[in-house]
Amino acid sequence: MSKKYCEKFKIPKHLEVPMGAVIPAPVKENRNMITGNWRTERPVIDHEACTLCLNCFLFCPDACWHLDEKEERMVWNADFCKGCLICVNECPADCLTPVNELEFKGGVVRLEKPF
Amino acid sequence: MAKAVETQNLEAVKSIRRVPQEEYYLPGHRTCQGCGPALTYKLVSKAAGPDSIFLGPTGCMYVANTSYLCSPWAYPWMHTQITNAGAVASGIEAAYQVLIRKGKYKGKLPNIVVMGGDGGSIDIGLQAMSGLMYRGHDVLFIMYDNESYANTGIQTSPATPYGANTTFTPPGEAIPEGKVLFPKDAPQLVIGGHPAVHYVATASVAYPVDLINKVRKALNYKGPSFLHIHSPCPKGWMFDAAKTVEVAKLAIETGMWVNYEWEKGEYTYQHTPKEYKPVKEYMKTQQRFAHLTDAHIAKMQAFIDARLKAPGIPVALPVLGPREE
Amino acid sequence: MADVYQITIWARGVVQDMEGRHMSLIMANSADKDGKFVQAWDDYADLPDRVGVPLRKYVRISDEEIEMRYEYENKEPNMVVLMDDTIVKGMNILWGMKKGGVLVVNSKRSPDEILKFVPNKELLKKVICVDAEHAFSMEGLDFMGSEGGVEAAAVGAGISAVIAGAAVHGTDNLTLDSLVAVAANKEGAKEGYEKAVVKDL
Amino acid sequence: MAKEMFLAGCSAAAHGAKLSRVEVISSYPIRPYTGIMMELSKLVANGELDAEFVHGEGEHAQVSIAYGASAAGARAYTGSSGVGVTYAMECYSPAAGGRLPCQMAIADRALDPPGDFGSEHTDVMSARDQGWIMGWAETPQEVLDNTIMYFRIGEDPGVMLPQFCCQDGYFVSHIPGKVVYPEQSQVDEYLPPFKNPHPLDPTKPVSHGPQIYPDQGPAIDLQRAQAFIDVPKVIRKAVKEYNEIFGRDYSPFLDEYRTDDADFVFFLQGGHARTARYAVNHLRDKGVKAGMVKLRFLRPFPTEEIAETLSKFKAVGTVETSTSYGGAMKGGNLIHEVRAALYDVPKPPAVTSFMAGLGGEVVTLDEFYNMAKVLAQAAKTGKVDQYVYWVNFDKGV
Repeated sequence: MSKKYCEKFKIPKHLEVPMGAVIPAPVKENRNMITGNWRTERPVIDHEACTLCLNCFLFCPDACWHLDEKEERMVWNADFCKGCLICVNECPADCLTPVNELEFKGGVVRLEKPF
Repeated sequence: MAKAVETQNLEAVKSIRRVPQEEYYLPGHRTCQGCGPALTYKLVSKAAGPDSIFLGPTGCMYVANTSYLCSPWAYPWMHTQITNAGAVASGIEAAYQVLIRKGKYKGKLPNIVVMGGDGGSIDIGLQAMSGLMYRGHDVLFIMYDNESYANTGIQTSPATPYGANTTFTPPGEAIPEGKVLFPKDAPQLVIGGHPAVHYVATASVAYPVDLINKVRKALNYKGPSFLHIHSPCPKGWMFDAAKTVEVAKLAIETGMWVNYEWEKGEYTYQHTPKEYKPVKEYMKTQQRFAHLTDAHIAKMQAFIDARLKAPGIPVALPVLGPREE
Repeated sequence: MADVYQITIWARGVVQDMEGRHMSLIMANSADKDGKFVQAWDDYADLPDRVGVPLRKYVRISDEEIEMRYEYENKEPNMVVLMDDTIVKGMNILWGMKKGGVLVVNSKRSPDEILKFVPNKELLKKVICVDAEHAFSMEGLDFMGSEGGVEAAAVGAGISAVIAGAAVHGTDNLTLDSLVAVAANKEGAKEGYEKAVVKDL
Repeated sequence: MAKEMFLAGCSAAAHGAKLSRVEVISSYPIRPYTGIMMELSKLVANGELDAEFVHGEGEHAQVSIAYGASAAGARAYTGSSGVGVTYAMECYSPAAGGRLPCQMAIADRALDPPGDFGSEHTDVMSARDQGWIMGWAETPQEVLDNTIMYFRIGEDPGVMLPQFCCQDGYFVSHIPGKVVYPEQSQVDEYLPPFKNPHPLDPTKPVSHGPQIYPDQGPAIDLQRAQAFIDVPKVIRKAVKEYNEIFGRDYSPFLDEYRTDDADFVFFLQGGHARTARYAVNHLRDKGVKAGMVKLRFLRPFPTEEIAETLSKFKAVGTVETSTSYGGAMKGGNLIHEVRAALYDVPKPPAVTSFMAGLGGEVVTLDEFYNMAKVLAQAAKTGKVDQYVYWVNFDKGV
């Protein structure tokens, strides 16, 4: 008697899902979810005025501010900063200024789809 | 049966400078600009460190974080139903107890942390959470409180404050204040009936060092502990994304939120202002309260005044319930 | 199958969700008033929306019954509308567009300034910029129309009417008269039409 | 040498779990499965079984605890009956979709209302589409054997699926029978320790259960469908090896009884098969060519085997023991699947169904004789008058 239901399914590469939808954890950043394109304004830092109080580092929900211990300055992550501007609001030294994203040539993300 | 399972000991952080630089809740998630719960997640992850397993019951912190087959967590993480985080965590903890005992897992017991929203903690998830607390599993249950079912489009939850405009409690002619009920007291639900619990605390994203230390203290306790973390939601509470921390701070300054610890029956309070500002100052920062009249705000003030007499300790509602009026 | 004119609207999550949806609704309504067959919907996969996330809303307009339905997205947009100009950097906004498309942008900037950020501008025959004077704010927002709920606010009461008015320059499928008739912000629709900066390529 | 014991189905399941060295057990009381957990709790209390015994706060929690433990890499065991099975419904799909094998021992019970503690398969049958392996045992011996076999099948690296290991409440669960008790060393040889290929382990972090894009939905469904197409091969091997090591003679899917030259057969699953065997014997004594085919797995459903086996007969009567209100045949579920499997057979038998064994009602020998009359008539004419007979209520039965 012939088997009339499909015996071996072929799933196209772009739709492949690991067994049980278990995926490896990211190591440094989740490159599959770039969020830099959420930004309408970016925080621009005045390193002279920065006191390294670390408020921006502490309060950023997207972990986009880090202290470069060697250079002794704060480093900003343009790929993922969503532009919430909590850092600007919480900066006691007033060293952060929001500037419209189109003022900058760089920081282009240009995704095919929003995710 | 004797349990010779080794647990971890996490050091307290003394200042901002000592907050770990390492991130375990990594950039690249679909949470809102200025998301309070995301900030909570980041700080809790820093506190717990890499030797941890996190569980995410359905809610914003599941859907926004794992959208489309990717995830921002550097440690093992598992989705649970919104209903059963406490139970799945119990299963994982029990599994580690037996696997370590049998020598199948070499290492200390991982920190097992549930990151539940208000719905997944004290509404539909309450039964499983209570079951976990009662049975005494070595799990930290965190309720990141954004005061609504935010993922589904801001619907009322038992943590939603009186007077809030949500998509299930819209203000209208017949019900002018929007939400008419006062919220459940989450820490009291845990403290009030779970003898295995020795540590319950509230924390706020406005005070990250305090938050980190409370997480570490909770994890160092053997057995279950509960943290209730105030996590403002720009979308749901309708305030500008840059003001998440500002709003959280104002909540403490007006008495809308109280940071306290309950350790083996003793209460201690943190960040209490010398003088409380009127709740109106807090409420006017958020569009969800924009429709309220002075009479409604007075009702909220009365509720807060009564609660501040003994924060953390249950008090009778100073205002009539909706069925009594 | 008949020609279907596809419009894809890009908006910022939460702060522009309602305006974006209103834009799709008034565009579809006005074309319907002109006797066309129409569809308008939110991209379901973009929801639940988060503050700031790029969101898509869609319109389809045709002279005949539109038989494609339930697809999540417009695969070949003829017109793309950006309710916030910075989206031009974040997305391949002309994704799927065939040659001869139209770009409508809510911006203080000129079409030339916007085009600097469009690497595949050869697909475009026209760029329209209009300054709808929009400030991102939580004030006056209403979530009730999201997730298939009922629109509580008057449809097209805000900047959507202004941008839609400007978009009339880009296609015969929209007429100013009908747009003014269906949008709550009637003056806005006229204003948008008048102050639009149009550049033919 | 293997010893013999006199065990009810509940204790047999518990000892099957003990022999399988389960590591996390989650319990919640409901009759009639409760005895399984009573026995297991004693084994844990006595130190005979090294496992974590977790008292769930309900069936929903029980299944959650079990699949959570499985995600961490432990062999997990739980169980339930009746409305408990349906209360946990939400948790079946995450366990199966997450490919987290764990075992749920079921002693069937009718659903409410009214409050009825008798056996009926509807409780777990209503979860048959959740992606769990599912089958019934006829005797305490088969309960014990199935418990061990199911772990082996579900934990196969190509399968990785949870299992419902079912027995009829009271009939099997509460009536003791002789059980040949396997040696622990033999079970250890047959059933290696559980290895989750992607455990929740901080030394190699993974994320379980992320959101997917709608396009990827069918791919996940296909994966599970594929797993169920692959399971039969694993079952055949697991049953064959079990028979060899423990000296049993289970067929993988269909247990046939006196079917040689049979005109018609009773087709059923679970405990009533015992009575059916006696009925067949007595019918044969009277010259009636009756037989019985017992189904051992409802999921995966053995379509080819059914087509091949049942097409040998002139008539088949499914004895339902479950309900499918408003279904295609307006009676039970088994007939749907049997008729679907027989659709392409050149000369299919006449198939009808008997609504018997509902709400804990006993299916008596007399009832089997009445069913036999209907089937004998169908075998003679080659067609059935009705698709469903409500036994004791319908004409002729």
